Amino acid sequence: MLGLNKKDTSLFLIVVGMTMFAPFILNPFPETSQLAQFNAGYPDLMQRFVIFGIFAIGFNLLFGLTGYLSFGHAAFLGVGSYAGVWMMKLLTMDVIPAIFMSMVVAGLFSILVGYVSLRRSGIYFSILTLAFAQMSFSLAYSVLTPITNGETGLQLALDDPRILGVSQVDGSIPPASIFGIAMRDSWDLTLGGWSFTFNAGYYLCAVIMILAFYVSVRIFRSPFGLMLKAVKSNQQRMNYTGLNSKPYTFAAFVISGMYAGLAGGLMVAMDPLAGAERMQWTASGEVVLMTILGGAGTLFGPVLGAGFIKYFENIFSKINDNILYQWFSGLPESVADALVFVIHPFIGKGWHLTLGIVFMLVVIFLPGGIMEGLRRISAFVKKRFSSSPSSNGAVPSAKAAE
Amino acid sequence: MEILKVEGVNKSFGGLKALNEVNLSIEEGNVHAIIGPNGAGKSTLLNCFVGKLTPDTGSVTFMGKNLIGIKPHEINQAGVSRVFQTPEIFSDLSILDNVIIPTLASNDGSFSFNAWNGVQKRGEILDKAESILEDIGLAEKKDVLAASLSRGDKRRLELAMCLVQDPKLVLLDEPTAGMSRADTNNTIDLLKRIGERGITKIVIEHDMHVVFSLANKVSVLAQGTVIAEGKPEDIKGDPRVQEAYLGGAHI
Amino acid sequence: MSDFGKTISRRSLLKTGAATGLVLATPTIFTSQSWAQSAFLNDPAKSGKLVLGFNVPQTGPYADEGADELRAYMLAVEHLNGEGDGGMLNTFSSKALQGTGILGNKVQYVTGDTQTKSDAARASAKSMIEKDGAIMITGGSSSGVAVAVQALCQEAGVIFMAGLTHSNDTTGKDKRANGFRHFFNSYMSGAALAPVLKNAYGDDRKAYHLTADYNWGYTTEEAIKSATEDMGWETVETVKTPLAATDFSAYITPVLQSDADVLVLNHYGGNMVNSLTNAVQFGLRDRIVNGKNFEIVVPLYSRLMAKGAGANVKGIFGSTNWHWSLSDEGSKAFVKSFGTKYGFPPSQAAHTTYVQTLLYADAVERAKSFNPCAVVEALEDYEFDGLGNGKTLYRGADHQCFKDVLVVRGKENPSSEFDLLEIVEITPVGQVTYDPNHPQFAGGALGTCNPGA
Amino acid sequence: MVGLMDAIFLQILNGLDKGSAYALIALGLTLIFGTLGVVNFAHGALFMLGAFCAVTLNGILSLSYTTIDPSRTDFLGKPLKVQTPYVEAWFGPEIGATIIQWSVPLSILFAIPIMVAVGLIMERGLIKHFYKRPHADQILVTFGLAIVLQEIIKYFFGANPIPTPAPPAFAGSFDFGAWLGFAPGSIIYPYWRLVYFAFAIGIIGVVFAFLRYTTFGMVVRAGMADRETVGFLGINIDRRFTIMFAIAAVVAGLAGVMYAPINSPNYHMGMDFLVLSFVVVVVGGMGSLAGAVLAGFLLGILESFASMAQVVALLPGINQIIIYLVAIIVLLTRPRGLMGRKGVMED
Repeated sequence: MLGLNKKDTSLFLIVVGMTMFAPFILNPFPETSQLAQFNAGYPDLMQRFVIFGIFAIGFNLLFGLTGYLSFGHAAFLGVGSYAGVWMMKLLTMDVIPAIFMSMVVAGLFSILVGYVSLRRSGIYFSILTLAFAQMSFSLAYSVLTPITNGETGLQLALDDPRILGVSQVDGSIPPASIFGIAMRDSWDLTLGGWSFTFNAGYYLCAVIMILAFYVSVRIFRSPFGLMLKAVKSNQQRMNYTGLNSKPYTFAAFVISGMYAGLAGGLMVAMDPLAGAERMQWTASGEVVLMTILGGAGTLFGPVLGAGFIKYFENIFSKINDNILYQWFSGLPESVADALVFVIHPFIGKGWHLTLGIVFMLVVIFLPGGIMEGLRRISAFVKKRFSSSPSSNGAVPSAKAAE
Repeated sequence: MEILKVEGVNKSFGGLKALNEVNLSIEEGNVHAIIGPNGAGKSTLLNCFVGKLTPDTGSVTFMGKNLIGIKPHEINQAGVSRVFQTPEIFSDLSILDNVIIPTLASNDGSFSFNAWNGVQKRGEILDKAESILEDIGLAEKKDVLAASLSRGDKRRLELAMCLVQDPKLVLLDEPTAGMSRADTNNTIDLLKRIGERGITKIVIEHDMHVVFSLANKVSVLAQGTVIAEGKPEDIKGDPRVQEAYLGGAHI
Repeated sequence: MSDFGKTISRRSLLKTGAATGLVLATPTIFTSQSWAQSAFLNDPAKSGKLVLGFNVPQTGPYADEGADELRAYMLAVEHLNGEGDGGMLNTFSSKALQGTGILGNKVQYVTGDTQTKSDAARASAKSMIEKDGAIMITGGSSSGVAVAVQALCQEAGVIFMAGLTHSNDTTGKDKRANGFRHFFNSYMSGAALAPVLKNAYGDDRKAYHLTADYNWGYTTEEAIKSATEDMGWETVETVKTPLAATDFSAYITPVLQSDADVLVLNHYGGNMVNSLTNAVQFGLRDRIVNGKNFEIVVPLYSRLMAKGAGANVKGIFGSTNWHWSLSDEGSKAFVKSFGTKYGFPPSQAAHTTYVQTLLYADAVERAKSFNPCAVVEALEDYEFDGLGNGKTLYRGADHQCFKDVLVVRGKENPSSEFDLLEIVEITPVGQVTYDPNHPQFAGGALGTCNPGA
Repeated sequence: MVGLMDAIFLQILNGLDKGSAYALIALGLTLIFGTLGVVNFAHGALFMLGAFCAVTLNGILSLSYTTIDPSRTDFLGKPLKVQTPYVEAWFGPEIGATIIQWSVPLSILFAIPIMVAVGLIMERGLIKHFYKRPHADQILVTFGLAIVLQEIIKYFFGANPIPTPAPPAFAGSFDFGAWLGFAPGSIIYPYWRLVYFAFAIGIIGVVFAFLRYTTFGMVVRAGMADRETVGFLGINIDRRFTIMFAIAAVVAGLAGVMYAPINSPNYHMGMDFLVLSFVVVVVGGMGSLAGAVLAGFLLGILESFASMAQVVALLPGINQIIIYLVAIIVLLTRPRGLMGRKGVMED
């Protein structure tokens, strides 16, 4: 279907299903239950899941396929964001020009950075990309303040021109929208104790992520994608096989930069503010972590990794002692106190600690990331429940890695 | 007809002269062996053919085309393929992918942005790749990771990767190094079969058994200079060669 | 409520236009959030719960300040719900709050981590609004974050009660109708400090500014520069220092070579600690230039940060919003309940966030509605007393509080680890008041309040 | 009023000082990378742990007992609790106070065993399992470790900087101006910073001498060049590498101890230095010890020059980006950094 083989088609359908039904999947607990704290089905976080999913998919096209570890990809996301906000300030609150411009500007910037950085490989490449991103961040934070609004971040104002739209409606900035549907419009569905929110902005992001995912599958399976894998596998052999690895990596770099720009454009379409911190090295590091955590080089792993980290950041950081006491309200006070005492360092302000521990555990025990974990589980289940003994376990299959 | 011409090639590393006024002429269709003791400059010479090294002076021309200063991938596109001393393959890709890549390279050129349609849509490429795997007897393992092959199989795979490109000239750097006698014989057979395709080959070898089973011309390299050249049986008896191998070389 | 009827119906119409098509096509169990009968977002009467969002830095360099803010918030919630000793409720000039929650609703809260990053702060605030149904967001420990979250609350339609934010922009060019600031600002620091500096150091001084290279630094430099120049000082040089700088030696040594006799450190947080420590290390305070003792000034002091600089703060002037050693009844009551609960005195960040929470609750009580537009009206041009800074006005024109400002100096002989600053002067409010159109606050507009529905 | 030469002289001093910290951290990073082939993102955390060794010893020495002084009151109006450090009670107030004031130099002795232990536990417990893993995995796991370490420190010490002053004997500044015959006071430099520079030079010298003149060091250097060959000789190179890891940890830790008085330690100081140190290592050339030291001082000095008002006036923002700009220029003109070897970390 759609030019994909059977296995990819089913993966694609799973992804479509997951994104379309995300409001249900992410809100498994009734509103009133204590576990509702773990629900993630609210618009902002759902949008973040798919936007960072796009960012990670794009990063994976570079890192997962070619093995070139860019430590400065957040710069493209940041530059894309600025371009998007400027479009909304100058042109219109319709998000299409903003998103389009984000991709274009990020693409152009990645042509510049890629052209220079790809002259080196290995850690030298990583440091070059890091250097570009840190320079972008530092300058955006300080001397470029007229363009970027520095520390605060570039935001909309009531007196923006918006030549194809309106500057303000009744003293308010008009909402970002697409064909008149505001990104922040939501519809609620209440079923018993459950409440599900369907947000216009989320569905726009979700559709774009599905497209982005589809494009990435096509690239993975194309001759171009095969060449990128060859870059990672053995660049020397590649050159002696009559292939010029430079334009391949360069093209992958620019495509992946445009994915980052797309993610940046969507971020400002959902929430029209572009802060300089999204270009800092920690932000670049975050997408590296997402990709590796999910499973670099796999089709869907990076999306899972992105979801995992964003879930931690947004859900764990909001758990406080008060909530813990509510959970343990059924227990004797001394037991509850003891439990809260033990858990306290890992929640709320301790979410970084928990995240650090999880990173270490995943890397130590699951070298292939979350996808490896899933594969092991499914292998275990198959082994456990299949009637015929496994026959092909010993032969490492190339397809297994995807 | 002369396919590769080497004239007055010199190459030094620091103070060490690795190649000294090397002249060589390879006839089309020949299997030309370059032999010589360790450190004679055989691999250095080969590296000068494929663009890995640039000679200090001298010229290398392939079918009338200058090869000096040309990038490795361009040399390959011109029709020169190389098999390395330790197999250079795409270890973490499947065997089939390992052959598809060179097939695509000779079909689509050194760069082509086919990022949309899957490899599966390219029937002619797949057929060609699979048929070469048939030839070398790796067809059943085509979905296996290349890294899991035995050393001998890896070398055969690498050879297949070169042959599938229908090169005009193949450079073989010690194709049987480190192989058992049986594997060596298999490889010789394979190379002989390929010989039937009429591809010109340059073989660097230590193993005289291999040289004499395959080559129809031999050049002897010692201390960076060609000291003898001729038919295998002539070379066998040449005193200079004996001297280079047994006495003169700095062992 | 009727005052806002017009705006609301107008909004509803706009929304309806966009949403009708979809709503008609969906089953009746769907209710549109944007045009339900509820006239404003997250109405506690609808959801049955009253949630406030406390959005403070819990990770990153300002985590300790964030932690102190959180303590103050929890204390405020206790007092609003009638627990504890009532704190400033007893001294507050408005008696609308009775310790029975707000409008009879028990106050609940959620907490989040701003990470001192605009993006993270907005994400956290959004989750409070979207997921937890927060009706008001408050907190923050930097101006960038405050401005970003304020803009978000304006767009979303909830009230934002800013925490520690000192940049002029928060109630200047980036002001918003839904946002309110109790904390003082750069201009006020300058206006309060200048006369004290003139008394202490004379009116013939040459000042050298080191300024953190971001928005807050710029406004503070401008404010201090213009205030000191007005009284006769000369500004020799202003140098921007990178936010990421940890070692300021390269910026301090040129001071040695200028003929400046005063160094103004427009730095906050870790930057302030390091630049001040470095300046003292380089012996600036032992120098005599132009026949005068070399002096250092830190426009914005914070006790938590002063602690990081240790003995280096001794004798150095600065300004602060509030200090626990104030002896008015409100401050005493707050220090007592905070100190009793936590064992140490509150910081100025804790004070401003506590007061903001009370002010919000009080405004709701007086307006008898949670509707943000009603709250805005209740807060605008509201005058109150008893919350620690004397008589205070929440000016309607820019949503900035006008109150006394403290000029403090690092104490020579502290009696405890909290006793680092001494109050030199309580600058009366009249001296720090400015026109809403003052050039340092020019540009931007409040716009109209947004009830989010 | 004073000449440009003085300004340049001062900035060179500043640069050397800043460069000392870069060089020490980069030296340890390179040792670990060169010997173990591991990219250690937790190295900044080791520097931070060193600084907190100084903080901790200061805290231990300041452990106090409480007496109540009814004549004074605390902030709640209750009788003031007066804290008196035990050391002051035991040794008398003056000697006791002096001991506390000298806590930073004393911390050197305190930090060495701790950093050795941390290094050994880290290498044996975690890093050794990552020798054969891709660099990306090493980065991820050490990054996770760095986060965990700094969060633990934050949990116990808070997020605010903690003042850790140098002994009063080192307060004040040395007057280079008077010494060199210029106007007194024109060029002054704090004693402690001079001590830091001398200390860094000393440590670097010791490490180099150790590698050059001991058998142990020679084996390690040989191992850095070609691990397999050394392994063939029947030498247990792994154990030596473990020891090298501990040494690198000690170098980073001592750099942190001595840095504490210069800037009050806080829990994220390691991360602040980490990225810069990586840039330093790469500019120096991966795997080259001398390169790391050279690049550390070079970048320190360039950074100081770039902060001069005259330079910033010419190129706004240059002080923010100088290190990265230099890194780009160096890497484009010298593909393997200033002194890098071929083939290291290029795949």
